[in-house]
Amino acid sequence: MIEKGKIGVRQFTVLVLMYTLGTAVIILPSLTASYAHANAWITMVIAMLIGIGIVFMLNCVISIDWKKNLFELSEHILGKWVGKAVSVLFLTYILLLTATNLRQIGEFITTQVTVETPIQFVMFIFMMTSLIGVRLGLEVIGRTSEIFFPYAFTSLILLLILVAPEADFRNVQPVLQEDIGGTFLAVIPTLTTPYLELFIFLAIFPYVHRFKPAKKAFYIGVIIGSVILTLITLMCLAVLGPDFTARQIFPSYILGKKISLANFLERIEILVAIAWFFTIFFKITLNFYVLNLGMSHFFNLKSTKTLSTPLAFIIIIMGIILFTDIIYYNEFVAYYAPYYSATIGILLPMLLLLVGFIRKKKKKSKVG
Amino acid sequence: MKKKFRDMFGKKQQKPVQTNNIPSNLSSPLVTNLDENVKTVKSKLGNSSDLVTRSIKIGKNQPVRAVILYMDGLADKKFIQDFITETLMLDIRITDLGEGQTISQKQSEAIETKQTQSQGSETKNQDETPSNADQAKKEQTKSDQNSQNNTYQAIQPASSNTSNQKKKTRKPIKLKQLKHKKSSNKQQSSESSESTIGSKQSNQAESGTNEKNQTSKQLSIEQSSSQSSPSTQSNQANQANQQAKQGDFFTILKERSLTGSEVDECHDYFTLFQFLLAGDTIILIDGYAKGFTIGSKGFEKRGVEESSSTTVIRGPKDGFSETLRTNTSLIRRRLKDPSLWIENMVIGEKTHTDIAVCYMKGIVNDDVVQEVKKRLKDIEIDAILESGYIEELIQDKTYTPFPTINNSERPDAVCAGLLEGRVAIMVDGTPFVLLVPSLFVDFFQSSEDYYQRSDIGSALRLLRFVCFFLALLTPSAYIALTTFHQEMIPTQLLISLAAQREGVPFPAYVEALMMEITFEILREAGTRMPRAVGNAISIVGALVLGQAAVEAGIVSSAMVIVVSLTAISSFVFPSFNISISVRLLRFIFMTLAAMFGLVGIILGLLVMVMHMASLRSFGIPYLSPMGPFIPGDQKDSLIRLPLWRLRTRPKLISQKDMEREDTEPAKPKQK
Amino acid sequence: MVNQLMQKKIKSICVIIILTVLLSGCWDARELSDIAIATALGVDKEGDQILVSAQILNPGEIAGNTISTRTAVSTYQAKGSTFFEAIRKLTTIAPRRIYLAHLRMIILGEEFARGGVADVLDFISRDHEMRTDFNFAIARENTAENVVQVLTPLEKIPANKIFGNLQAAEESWAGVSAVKLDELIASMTSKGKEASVTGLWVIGDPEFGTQLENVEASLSPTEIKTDFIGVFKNDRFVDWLNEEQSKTLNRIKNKVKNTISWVPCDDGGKVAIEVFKTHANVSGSMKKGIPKINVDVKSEANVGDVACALNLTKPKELRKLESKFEKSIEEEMKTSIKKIQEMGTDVFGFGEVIHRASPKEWKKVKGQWNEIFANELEVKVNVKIKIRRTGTINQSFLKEIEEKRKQGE
Amino acid sequence: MFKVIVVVLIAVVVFLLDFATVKKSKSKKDKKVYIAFFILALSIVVLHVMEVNIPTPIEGIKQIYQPVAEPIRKSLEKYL
Repeated sequence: MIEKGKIGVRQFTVLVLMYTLGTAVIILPSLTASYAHANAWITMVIAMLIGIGIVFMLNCVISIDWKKNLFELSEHILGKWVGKAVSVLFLTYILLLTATNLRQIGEFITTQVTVETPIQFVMFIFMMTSLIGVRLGLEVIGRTSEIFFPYAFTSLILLLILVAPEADFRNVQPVLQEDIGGTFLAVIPTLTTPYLELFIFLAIFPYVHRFKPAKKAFYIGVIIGSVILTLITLMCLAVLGPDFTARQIFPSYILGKKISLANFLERIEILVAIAWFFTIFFKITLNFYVLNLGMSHFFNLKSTKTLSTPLAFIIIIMGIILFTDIIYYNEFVAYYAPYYSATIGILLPMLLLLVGFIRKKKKKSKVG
Repeated sequence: MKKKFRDMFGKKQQKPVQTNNIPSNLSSPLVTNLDENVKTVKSKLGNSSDLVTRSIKIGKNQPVRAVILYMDGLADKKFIQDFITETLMLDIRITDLGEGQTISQKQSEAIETKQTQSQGSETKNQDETPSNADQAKKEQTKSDQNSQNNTYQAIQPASSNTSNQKKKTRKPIKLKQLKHKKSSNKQQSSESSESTIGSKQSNQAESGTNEKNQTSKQLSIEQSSSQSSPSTQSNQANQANQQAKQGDFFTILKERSLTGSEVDECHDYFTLFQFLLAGDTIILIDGYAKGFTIGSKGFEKRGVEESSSTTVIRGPKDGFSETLRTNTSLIRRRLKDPSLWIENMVIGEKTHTDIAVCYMKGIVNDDVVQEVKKRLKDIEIDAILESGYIEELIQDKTYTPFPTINNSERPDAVCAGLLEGRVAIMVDGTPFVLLVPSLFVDFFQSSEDYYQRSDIGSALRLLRFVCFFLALLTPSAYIALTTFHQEMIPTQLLISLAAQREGVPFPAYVEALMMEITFEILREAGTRMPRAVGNAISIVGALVLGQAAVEAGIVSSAMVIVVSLTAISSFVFPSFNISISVRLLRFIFMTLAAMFGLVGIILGLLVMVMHMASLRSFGIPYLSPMGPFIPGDQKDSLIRLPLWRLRTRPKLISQKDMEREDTEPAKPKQK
Repeated sequence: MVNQLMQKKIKSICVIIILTVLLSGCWDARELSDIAIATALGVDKEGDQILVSAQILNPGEIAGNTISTRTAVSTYQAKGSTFFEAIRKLTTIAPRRIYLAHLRMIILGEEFARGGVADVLDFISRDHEMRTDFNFAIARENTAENVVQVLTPLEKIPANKIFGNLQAAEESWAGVSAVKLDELIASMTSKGKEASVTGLWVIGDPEFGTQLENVEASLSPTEIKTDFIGVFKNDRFVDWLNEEQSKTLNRIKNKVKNTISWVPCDDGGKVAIEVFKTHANVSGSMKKGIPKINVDVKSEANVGDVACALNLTKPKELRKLESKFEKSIEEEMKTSIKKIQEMGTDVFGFGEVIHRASPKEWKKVKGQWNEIFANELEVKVNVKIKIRRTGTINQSFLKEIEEKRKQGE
Repeated sequence: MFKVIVVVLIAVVVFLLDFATVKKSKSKKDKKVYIAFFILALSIVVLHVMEVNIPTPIEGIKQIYQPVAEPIRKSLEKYL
């Protein structure tokens, strides 16, 4: 095995949770609200249920042989050449995904926090931090996520609690009376962001200390993450109103602006944004790590760190050239990304599962 | 360039060759001739003035000549007087030495016969001052023939000359010796006429005992033979004979008359010097190629005083001192358990520093002990002057701002560490005891946390963690907020900040940097300067730099508050190491804040935590029990739960004998 | 060995180079002494162009140690064809960059508001420096620039004065309403609701208000007063509500925290109560195309001010008083609602109530809601008042005084 | 052009720093793949700096999924 470090089940849960929240927390409320309007939170709930199904499927895939990571698994199940080809598909997707995530955080920072800083620069320093993380290895990423998790989690919960007095639930009424089609259709783009990307955890599974609790942890992380996502969407709708939410590019940041406790605890939206930095940072780092892992499997390299530096630079440039502007990006995320993600995040794992299942049966019948 | 580097490395490789010479030279065994032994010892010490040689006679009828050697200042004079000199010179006369005496008689007779041949020249030698160059040459040739210890002999003539030459020859290096042979001979011949007078004078002062020897020799002719230097014939012939009897004489002396408790024998100069220079007393007896070492360490030392670096309000006030034994005793006094094991080591080719590795057998993780010992053994250095040397040589990672080894001046803290399964490394000559493995949280724990009630202890501990972030981030947060995120500052505060900054000519970063550096200078000056002028610094710091700078409009008053807050916060930590790291990192964070505002600070924090997470202290992840999160160990990390809740020892540090106690919380009896 | 040492040297050099490169990377840094903190913006129309008046703080004057004769705020003005352009043009006059994150008030000139405010709102919600915690107000019968320029006593920052004023008046008077950005946009875009914004009056000579003498007098000749509520139709200002109408509006919107109302006694004189804990429950229904709205107002009150002979020792008397108030408030609300209905703008958000109650029927009427609101909507008002306490005394001493006076006569 | 030179210079420095870690693995393959990727990354960066329009892979993905995406897009846009 290339990776020698091991992470604990708790760390795995935290990583899954952070990954689920990741970029979703800043883009999803707006995306769902623009189609589902007041019912956006219902869309989130539906997406969560489907997401749990996806997690179940992924757990089945990894159960074929949990000591092998995604790339080893695909070569093991599909044979060397087909497996490699599938690995390439996975790797391209992860490369684009990492670049997109990097672009998202860059876009977020340059529209809300530091407006005059060039986005390349923001992406550069973010990627460098990520690079350091990947260089230090999975163990360190796991531990660091554990350290920052309490901050990220409590600040999100605090956000939900502190804006609660401002919430007006008449904004989300009438429940499921209008835009029903939109509510259900919006599930498609909603699924993309956290749920169809979850397959990358198939590459992390073998490095978790114990397997069975890890499977459970996968569920727990995704469920907690989606519940928080749903609650934040609901709060955005209730506090800002569906139209306002849909109109904002980063509504959950605006939600942070609404915090006001006793005329003292205000203007702290950046502290909330920092919680998202952390989740997005771990998402990028994890994606980048898996990318490195997959690359070194693909080329049979000795170390995951070998390609990290060139890949980091490729990702930065990719992040810049992938989308010309934010409208283009929004269009892609809403209308095209779901199907691409579904191909990689559902179809390919399904393929692995099916072929693996058939092979197992064959083996059994042969033995029998 | 390249050549230069190579030269550097080349030199480095040569070094051990040079140093290797000394021990090989020192390891030569003692000889039977007392005077020669004494002479060698003296010459090797370069006739250092703190070496005291007292020659005495033991025995009633046929006294044996002996010399007591000790280092003045290192050894306990009273002890030597009462228990060595007195017993040997007075008490032994009334003791029946019995067998031993007869043996010594026999032996000395045997020696006498052989000795007569060379007596002519040897008697002159008793003056310890070769009066002319010819004699020195003679001896040299003799010694050249003597294969047993040529180096020692080679030194002898030189050392017995002027002090100038002694210096040269004190480094007993073979190569040098050969080179200098000719020149030294020349010098000898040229100086011979003068030296007779000079050396005589000096010797009279130096060894009054020798004169006594001479008179005593006349009284007992038989004994005189044993004073003579060894000749080839006598040595060879007597070797077996002597050794058979010596042992007995030695045991009698050891068992009956040497009342010191630490009595050992030494056979070569190496061990002799080791004991001698550690403050022990050496007794060399004429006719034996070995000597006694008697533990008489009694050098001046600081008493057990209150530790100055870590103070507590409640808790024991004793602190470690510079003496290793005192320190071990302080620990032993607290942990009266046989499982407290103390292993000694000597590190430092020049300092021969005693190092004690302490641990609780059965609690400690044996792998850690093995690792500690291995790392200690791998140290090859000439000097260990403080435990900081050891710390730097055995720590896991050099280039990190964070300390991975804790130190303490407090025995109670060290005992607590031992009981948690840590290994303590004590170094002679410093009151700072190292504790490994040490985790990040350990640097925030004061022993007083456990002496105060748990809720208060917890609150104080939390306060320290808060202070860590305050000390680390206050200036950078100030910079970030005032130059990047003004929207985060409440309007009223922003207005007053802006009002203060009107007219300040520097950007906030430069302002902060200036003030922080000024403060660091103040602090450094405060620690380095003599105590007496301490007040002056505080006046200068507070008034001149603080108030005046604000009034002059060079810095804003908010910045002074920020810097003071930072400064106060950095004094909170019970351990000094972490406060140094914070001081250092603060500047990095300030720079990051000036570049990217809060985003920079956050990324900096991420990198810092990732770096910390990658650290290990003797195999234990540095950030545990937070990352990896160990629920069971949370009871004593950020907060301290009541003692009855601290049932188990920290998980990763000790993995054996986890149970600590089983006390139930005290509850009033219900009627 | 040599290589490693070389590499270390190279590494350290590189770190230094990278650091210096990065140090230049403070694009967004702006020192506190480089920004001009704007606390209020006034928006007016001048021909085709938009005139922006920004109230800029002078921090040294507000928080500094030395007192000078300069004003605490100064106003800068710039014109532009769009709001954004005008704001950017401010920098041509202002010595520093205008910083908008600490904005307290945006004041719209009445003229300007009548012409529609949508484009201004768009910029405000688009700009990253803008927050959402400032209030909107309309300069009543005046231009915003005049309001922005008035200096106020006690509170050195006029915008803060207005902001605080609004907050206080909303809490204990109920005739005004502090409207924030998201609420304003939400009610402007909603099909079943119209926006309403508080008015600002300049009492006295606006010209004199700009001078420092204005704040030097004990009773400032020129003052800013917040009163009345302006109603919008879409993004255009339509009309002013009077005091009762404003109160009614706030009652229905559940914005009343504390207010007073009075009724005449039977034997002349007045009695006033302090109303607190008002809760209005608005329910609606749509049957056969006819929308119906029920407003249930429940209030608790204390007797605040008795200026007539009233026997407050008897519970019966208190109940009588309650029903008297209920009737009076009900009447007041009904007439107010009628008047507002006549204006044809649904500032109450009754449309949304209907929407929530019967979404399917709503779809049919959504298009012409304002007409339906004006003509067909039936509004029932039901007020319940519970008087809890009579203050620190029970019986008024007015009776005794009255008797004494009579004796004297 | 100046920008390109700066980028290449930085790349050389990064290479010198980074290649040491690759060297440690003592695998020829690692080195080869590393160098290949490094050149790839460098060329992309240089192209970007020279403001050459690099076609985005997103267009390709859009083309591939056009038949699936378009009808759903239309029905989604109804709800905007």
